[in-house]
Amino acid sequence: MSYIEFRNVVKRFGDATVLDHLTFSVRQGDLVTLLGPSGCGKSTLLRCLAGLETVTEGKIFLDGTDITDLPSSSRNIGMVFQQYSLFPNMNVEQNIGFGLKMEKCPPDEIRGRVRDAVALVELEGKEKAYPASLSGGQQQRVALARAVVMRPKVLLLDEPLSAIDAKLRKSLQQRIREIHKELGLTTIFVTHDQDEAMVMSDMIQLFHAGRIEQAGTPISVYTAPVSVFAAGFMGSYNQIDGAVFSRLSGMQIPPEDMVAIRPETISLSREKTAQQGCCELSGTVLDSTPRGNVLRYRLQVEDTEFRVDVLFRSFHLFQAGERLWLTIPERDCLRILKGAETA
Amino acid sequence: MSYIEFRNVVKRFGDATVLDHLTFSVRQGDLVTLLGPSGCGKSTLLRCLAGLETVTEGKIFLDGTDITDLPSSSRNIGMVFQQYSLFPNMNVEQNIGFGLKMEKCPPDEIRGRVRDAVALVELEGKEKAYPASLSGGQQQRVALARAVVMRPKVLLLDEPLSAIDAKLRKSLQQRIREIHKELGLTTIFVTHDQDEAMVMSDMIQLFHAGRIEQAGTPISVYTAPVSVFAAGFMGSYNQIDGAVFSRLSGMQIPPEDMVAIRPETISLSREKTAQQGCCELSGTVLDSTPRGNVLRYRLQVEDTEFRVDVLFRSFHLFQAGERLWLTIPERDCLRILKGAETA
Amino acid sequence: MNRRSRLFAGIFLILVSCYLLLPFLMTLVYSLFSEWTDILPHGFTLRNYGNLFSDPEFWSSIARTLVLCAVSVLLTITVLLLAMYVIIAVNRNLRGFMQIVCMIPYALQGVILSISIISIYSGTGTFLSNRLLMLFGAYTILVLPYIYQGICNSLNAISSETLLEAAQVLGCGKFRAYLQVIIPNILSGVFISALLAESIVFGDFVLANNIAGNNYQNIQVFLNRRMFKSSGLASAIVVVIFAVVLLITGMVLKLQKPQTGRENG
Amino acid sequence: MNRRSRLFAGIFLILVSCYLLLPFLMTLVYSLFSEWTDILPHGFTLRNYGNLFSDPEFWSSIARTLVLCAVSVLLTITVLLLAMYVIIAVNRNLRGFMQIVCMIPYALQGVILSISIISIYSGTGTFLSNRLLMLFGAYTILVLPYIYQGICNSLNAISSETLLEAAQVLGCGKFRAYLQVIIPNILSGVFISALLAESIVFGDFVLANNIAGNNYQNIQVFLNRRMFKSSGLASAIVVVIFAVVLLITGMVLKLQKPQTGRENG
Repeated sequence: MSYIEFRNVVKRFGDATVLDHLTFSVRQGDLVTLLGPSGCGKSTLLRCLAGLETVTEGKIFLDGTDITDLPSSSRNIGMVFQQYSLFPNMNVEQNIGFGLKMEKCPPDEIRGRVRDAVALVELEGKEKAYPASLSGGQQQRVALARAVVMRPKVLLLDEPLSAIDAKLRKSLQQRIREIHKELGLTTIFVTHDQDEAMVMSDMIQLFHAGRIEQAGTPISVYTAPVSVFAAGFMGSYNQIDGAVFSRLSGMQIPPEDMVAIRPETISLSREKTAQQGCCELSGTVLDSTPRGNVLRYRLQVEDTEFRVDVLFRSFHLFQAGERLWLTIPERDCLRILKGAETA
Repeated sequence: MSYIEFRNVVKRFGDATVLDHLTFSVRQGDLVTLLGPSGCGKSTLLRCLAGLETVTEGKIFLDGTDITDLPSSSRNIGMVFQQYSLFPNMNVEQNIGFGLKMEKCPPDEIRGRVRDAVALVELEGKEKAYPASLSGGQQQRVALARAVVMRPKVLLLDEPLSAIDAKLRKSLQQRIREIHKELGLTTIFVTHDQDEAMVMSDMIQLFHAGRIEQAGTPISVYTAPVSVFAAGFMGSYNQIDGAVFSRLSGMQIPPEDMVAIRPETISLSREKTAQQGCCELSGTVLDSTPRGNVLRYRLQVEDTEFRVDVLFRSFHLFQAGERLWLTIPERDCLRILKGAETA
Repeated sequence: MNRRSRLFAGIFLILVSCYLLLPFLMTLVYSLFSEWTDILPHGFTLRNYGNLFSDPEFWSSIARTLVLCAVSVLLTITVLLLAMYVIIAVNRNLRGFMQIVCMIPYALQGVILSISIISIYSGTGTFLSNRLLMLFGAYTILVLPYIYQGICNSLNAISSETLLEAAQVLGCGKFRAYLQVIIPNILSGVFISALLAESIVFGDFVLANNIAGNNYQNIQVFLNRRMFKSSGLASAIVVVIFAVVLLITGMVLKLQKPQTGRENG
Repeated sequence: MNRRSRLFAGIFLILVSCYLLLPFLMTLVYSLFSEWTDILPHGFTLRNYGNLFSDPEFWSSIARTLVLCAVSVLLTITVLLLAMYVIIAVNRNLRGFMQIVCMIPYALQGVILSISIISIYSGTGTFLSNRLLMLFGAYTILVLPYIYQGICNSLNAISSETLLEAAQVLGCGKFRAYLQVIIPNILSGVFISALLAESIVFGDFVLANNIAGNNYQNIQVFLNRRMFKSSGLASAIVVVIFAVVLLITGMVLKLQKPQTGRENG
């Protein structure tokens, strides 16, 4: 049974339709990512769920209750904003305890739960510090603690890491994931960064222009995109016209299809391997660039350029100009309808 | 012969020493990246070279001339700033032509060179647009054109891409690299993002606390870090105490050393492979996370946790709890002095 | 509940605006009717406006006020733009000092300023003892903090220091860069603060009366003299002044709008 | 060249500050010396200050001014904080309307405001025709735009709308969140604008003279009456007022400093 449910939700700002008859649901305990380019409506959806925007049409259910018209303060939802939004006049402890005080918790219980929350985000020793004296990453951890200390029915994270440095971002992604597992909180995470979505999520909802383009586990969305948009957004797929690929590989692809091949599914070798279920193409190395722990080669195969990713190991180093064989498993040559971008 | 040379440069702001007796040089035509965490002095170095800050001690040479005391406007240097810094009251054409007008170029020549620069950054059709109507990426391309149109002796890029979205950033990295190759301009690029430095550079100068920690090609800095700081900053090296690693692997490592192993050099398999020159450890899969086109496994080997990266291919998928063999080539077990962080 | 609080909001704001606008509306009524003894006024007339517009003294006092506005505001803008160049391009540490200097006129208002100025310069017998010159000088001081604030805000909004650096790297000298790059970009902001300053000068009575008095009668001095003769005529003058200043203020608001939009975008 | 332009900068700023400070310095000298016929003044005396401080009317006029300041500024702050709640929490579209309303007092300065108020309320014979009440009302209008600007800037500086949303999600009602989260965070900013407004009220002569006159003599009215009797005494009053207002302004500047620092950090 679904824990959170959007039924046919429409949101318009003036003439602009930001959410277009959206229906989707979230299971209890999942960490779901809303992924999409900026302006696709993913943050608006989150704000509708939090009660910070009213929906134009449709219904929102949480744990079996219709919350469409409930005020924000009665929804029992935790939220972390992009800009931290800590209360500047309160120290870490007071910020985290604010919601409990609103609930009229007894002071002893507040003290205990705040202590646990501080420990959860590893900020022991900073209890008396004010937000202005904390780094961005620390502030965001306080905001996280302030949200989870309320034991909300659902935790909403609205691009919480986009203002934070690359190195620190990775460790906070890890921490959020661990906290999610530890507390079992149903969590909705909004981001425009596909790598982040891959690392964090149980389920990805890929947004495009106010609608959901594709939904599924990170691996299924990544390995089986349903449209040209999804293939372009989720990875750096080689997208090749069906007719061209038929000519290069000898496989039979209808010309109205595109073929999408992930760069890391292609193997490179100096000799032909003649593997079962694979097609082999001959190409010339144009150049290589190190990307993290992967080397990306660009190869010219007749009139078409291929990108191939291999692990950064010494026996994988090829020179520009070398003639190599590209081995592509046939099951990794995905077929996508050309017109699918407008879906 | 070196084209740009810093000799014993010191820069102090009040009591704080930001550049600490720095000596280094750049060859003509190279794209050199100054890489380091924020506050390490890399931007200050760039600003000293541009003449926007005066150095406290030392000399700076460009193309054989001492430019230490030259004003900014006479150094013949192109610069792109993090915040675009286009002139808001001028359109794209006027922005790009501004420097040429200052040089009193004839109008015909200005028109031609501006047209070429617009084409170089692929902004045809936007010549009459004003900065406020352009996206961040487009503004930064205008800033780039405005700098290269002057045919400067050296092009300085001060974190030009850090305010730009992840997707767009990658394509601009590519474009800057191509323009550098096309024009052969000596270029100095400042960034705090190690992946960006790997993609862009001919040479990396790794900064740490006002000094250069390590210099070399991206591949040499990445594969052979000289210190714990460099290993931590350049990749997600597994860093293991020498004594512990000796016990696990049977190799003889002095206990005052650390062993650093890149996660992508380790191979995983269900059967023991008994490869030459490798050590093999047995471990249990804890979990896996997709990171871009790589799957990162965490494995428990006795009391030590290892991170292992493998390409995202279907035959590489292992389950949590599986018992696997880790094969590590001995030449990829780097030894680093423990005390080296303070170097 | 949302609807109730919106209703409350509307009523509250209407009350506040009534409180602010009532004096003016009543003055308007006074100026247009000859009698108001009952609950409703009667005897609609434009006589007061006829008298006013046919009075040559009215027109000359308006002209004098406009000259005062223009000269003092332009002078202040020129001096401050030069001073800000010094601060941005030569020595940023002077900004604090400049801010203190430009706040002083807040403390030097009305009576104090006029007394001080008269007591120093009137006895000197030099060209400085010219009352008109004194008045221009006094207004220059009066508008200083408003224009300073406007210029400062505009400079911050365009991150002027980076622009100046960008221009320098492109081979442009500092002062030239200030003239050709910075000033064109802050002109609209400076214009807005100038308009605000004009409305301050337009509304001044104390300085004009104490320093120049009959020698150079501005519109407020003219008003003050007329108000004892005919309350209807005085009301008409108030309506005219109010309309002019409201026009200026309206222009300020209209000009500010796109600026705010750009910040958001 | 750098050294020369720094020298030029220094000289330029010194000239500007002389221009601004000279009137005050001369007044100080006037108040401290009995004669100034030669180039240098002579006959140092504190008699003017002695006379001033022993005059009970001086002290009561100071007290009246302080009461006027406090009441009008507090009233305005209260009304505006309520109005801003309506704008932030209930209907953001009203902000433009509010801004226009709060700019109106720029157009309603001095003579106009006093004439309008007197002409409406003085004849009504109700409690509104009380001159003192009118004066408080007039000052409330006078300080409105300054305090509005201060509150607005403070609200923007803390991104109040997000804070309000954060508090709501944590189970806090809107109005309660405004009182407990927003207001404590803007208090220092509001305090600064209040001080500025105080210095405006302190410097006013026209309203106090036209509306209340002898009934409720504030410090500026007191000064204006004394200046015709003894120029030395008048100078002493100017120095005292100036010192008080400078003190207020100094406090404003001191309070503003840490705020700026936080923005950069």
